[in-house]
Amino acid sequence: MLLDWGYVAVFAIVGSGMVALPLLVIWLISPRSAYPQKLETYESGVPTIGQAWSQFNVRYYLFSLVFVVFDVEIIYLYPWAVVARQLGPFAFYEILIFLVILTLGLVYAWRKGALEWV
Amino acid sequence: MIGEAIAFYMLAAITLLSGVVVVSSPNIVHSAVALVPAFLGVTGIYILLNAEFVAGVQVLIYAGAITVLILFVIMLTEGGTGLRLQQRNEQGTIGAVVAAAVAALLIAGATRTVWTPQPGTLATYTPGAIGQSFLGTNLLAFEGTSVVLLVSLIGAIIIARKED
Amino acid sequence: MITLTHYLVLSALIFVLGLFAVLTRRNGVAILMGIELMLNAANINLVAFNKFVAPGAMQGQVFALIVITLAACEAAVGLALVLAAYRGLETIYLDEINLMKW
Amino acid sequence: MPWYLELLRAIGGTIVIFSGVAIVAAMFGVLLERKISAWIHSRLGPTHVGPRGLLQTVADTIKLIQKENIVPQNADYKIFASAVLIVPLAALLDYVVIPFGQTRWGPLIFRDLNIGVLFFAATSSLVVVGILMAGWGSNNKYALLGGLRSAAQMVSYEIPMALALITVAMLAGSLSTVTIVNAQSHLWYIVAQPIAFLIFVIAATAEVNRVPFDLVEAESELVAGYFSEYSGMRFALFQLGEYGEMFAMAAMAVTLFLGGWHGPHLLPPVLWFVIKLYALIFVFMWVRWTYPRFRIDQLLNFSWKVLIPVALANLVVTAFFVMVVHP
Repeated sequence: MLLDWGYVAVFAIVGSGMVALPLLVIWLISPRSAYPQKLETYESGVPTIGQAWSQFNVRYYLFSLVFVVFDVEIIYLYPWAVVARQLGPFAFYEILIFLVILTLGLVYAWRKGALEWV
Repeated sequence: MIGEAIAFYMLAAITLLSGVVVVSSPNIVHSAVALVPAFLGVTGIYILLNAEFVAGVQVLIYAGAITVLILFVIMLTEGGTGLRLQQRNEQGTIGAVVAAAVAALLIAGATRTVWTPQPGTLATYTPGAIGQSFLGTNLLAFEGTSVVLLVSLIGAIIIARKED
Repeated sequence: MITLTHYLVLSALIFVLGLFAVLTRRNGVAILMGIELMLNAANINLVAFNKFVAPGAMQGQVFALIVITLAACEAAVGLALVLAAYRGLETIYLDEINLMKW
Repeated sequence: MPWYLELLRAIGGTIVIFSGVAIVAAMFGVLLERKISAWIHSRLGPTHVGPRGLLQTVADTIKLIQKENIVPQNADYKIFASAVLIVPLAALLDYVVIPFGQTRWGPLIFRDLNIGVLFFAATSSLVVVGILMAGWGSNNKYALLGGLRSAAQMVSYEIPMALALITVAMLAGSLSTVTIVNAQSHLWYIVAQPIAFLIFVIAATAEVNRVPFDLVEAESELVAGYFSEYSGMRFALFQLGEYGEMFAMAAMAVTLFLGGWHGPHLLPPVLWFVIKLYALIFVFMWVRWTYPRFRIDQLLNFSWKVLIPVALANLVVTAFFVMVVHP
């Protein structure tokens, strides 16, 4: 099993090298002629106003919040799924309770308008 | 064996170095981004410990979900506008002393205790073993987590929503 | 040869990094990041004990999964609190949130 | 096998997969897209470089190599530069668990991991972090807005996609992709699970930000979305990430639902895999040039209020059949 992951580690390390290689090549050969107007932030051709790093709307947070909770729910379904066949009917009702409780969360988020883009 | 040692020290170095960036970077976004290699290093540690499934979950939840949540909140609150504010409170020295003391205590405890291993072998197929465990012995904890998730979802929505 | 002690020392160091962040950071989000690091350290311990001390059991990994779940819940609720504080008090620096202090 | 042979094998496999994806997915994929769009628009598409324009993307790549790499003055250089590495790497890590075919010595796969399907879900979720970094690091309003939109969209569609993956994993009783393909030697899962297949394909389209879910790169609103500020080779690497991810999603759909390398014995297994892969890619491109774009509220509603409830119901019904009716 560790051998499998050794392969994955080699893939990640060699892969980062292969992604970085073209960047190195262009760092060596690409032309450089920077002047202030070129280094400005692109804003459809008009002079840039202020920074982009400002405050955004909270609605993005509500979606990622519901996402995190459901993502965590899903990790419990993976180990259940692989043994589902061996477990038999009783485990089905166990998992049904689990899913129903979490569906209540989805229903709550829906009714409270956390899933509305306003 | 040698390979395991090399992997362990590399992963430990990655985790600790990015942990130091998380803790010390004056730029909050850099801290949040440095969490990703720290979490991935811990993932590698899990794999060395034969906990494949936990490793997968670590990437999915920590690196893929919690980091995104943290980045969202940074962008929704101060974004880059707080870059030049002081990030550290006046407890820097005393915090370092406390942290060093706790570290000394934990390391002393870990190195001096003799752990006696129990007989048995690790499960070869972790997802299956964990599934068996969740729907058998640990059923109550399994159903309990669903309630915890529901409650935290409701609580977080109530707190984060605009009052109207 | 990597033994249990190696993993315990590593996890102690990660834990201490998180603790230092919690003690000294002013930014609420940074404090939550410190807590995440501490929870990760705890998870390393759980999984390491599972492998080295009780290899026949599954409890260590199961507990690690539950800790990951709680970490996600904690992040969701904690960050919601940070957002609410930002909306009400216009700061996420916790030492400036001192309305209830005297 | 001695360890250095294993190491050489791993390095060789990595190089083959990376160059394969770069050439087949990114370079040929872009050409295919331009040709198909031209065909749908009744145009000719690129014709000048090489026979029938076949070398167009090669020329484009050479052009991009010569371009200057511009880093905007206001950008956060560290994050701006590292986002370029994360996005293609996370997309290419998906290929570790994709079985391309069957040979005499076993399945043709980089490594058959025990948690294959979970590995796929985990690595593709890393792309979101890269995109947020690109958006924030550029310090450009279009890029940041595109990055935030993209992240909100991708996380929303990760859930139905994972539910579809789990449904298949339950039928096969394993998370390993090779086992899943082998379980389909008699019956492809698209027959048993048409709803899960539809959910997977829709979610995959949204995950790779393609029309009708492309408001991340809605040219008329957000220029080029999160990679507005990237130029030259960095831009090319984002394209590699995007097309690599699209081919990975299509390959995963083939693996999970279309029987992977299985097919009548007229053709070798690898060829069957490639045929199915390109059929699915053609569908993606066909959809792209046929449908208009969703609005963002429609897009998020569709995931949370249609796909997730349907996927959950599908999962429960499948579980009922697997666990209660035919235990």
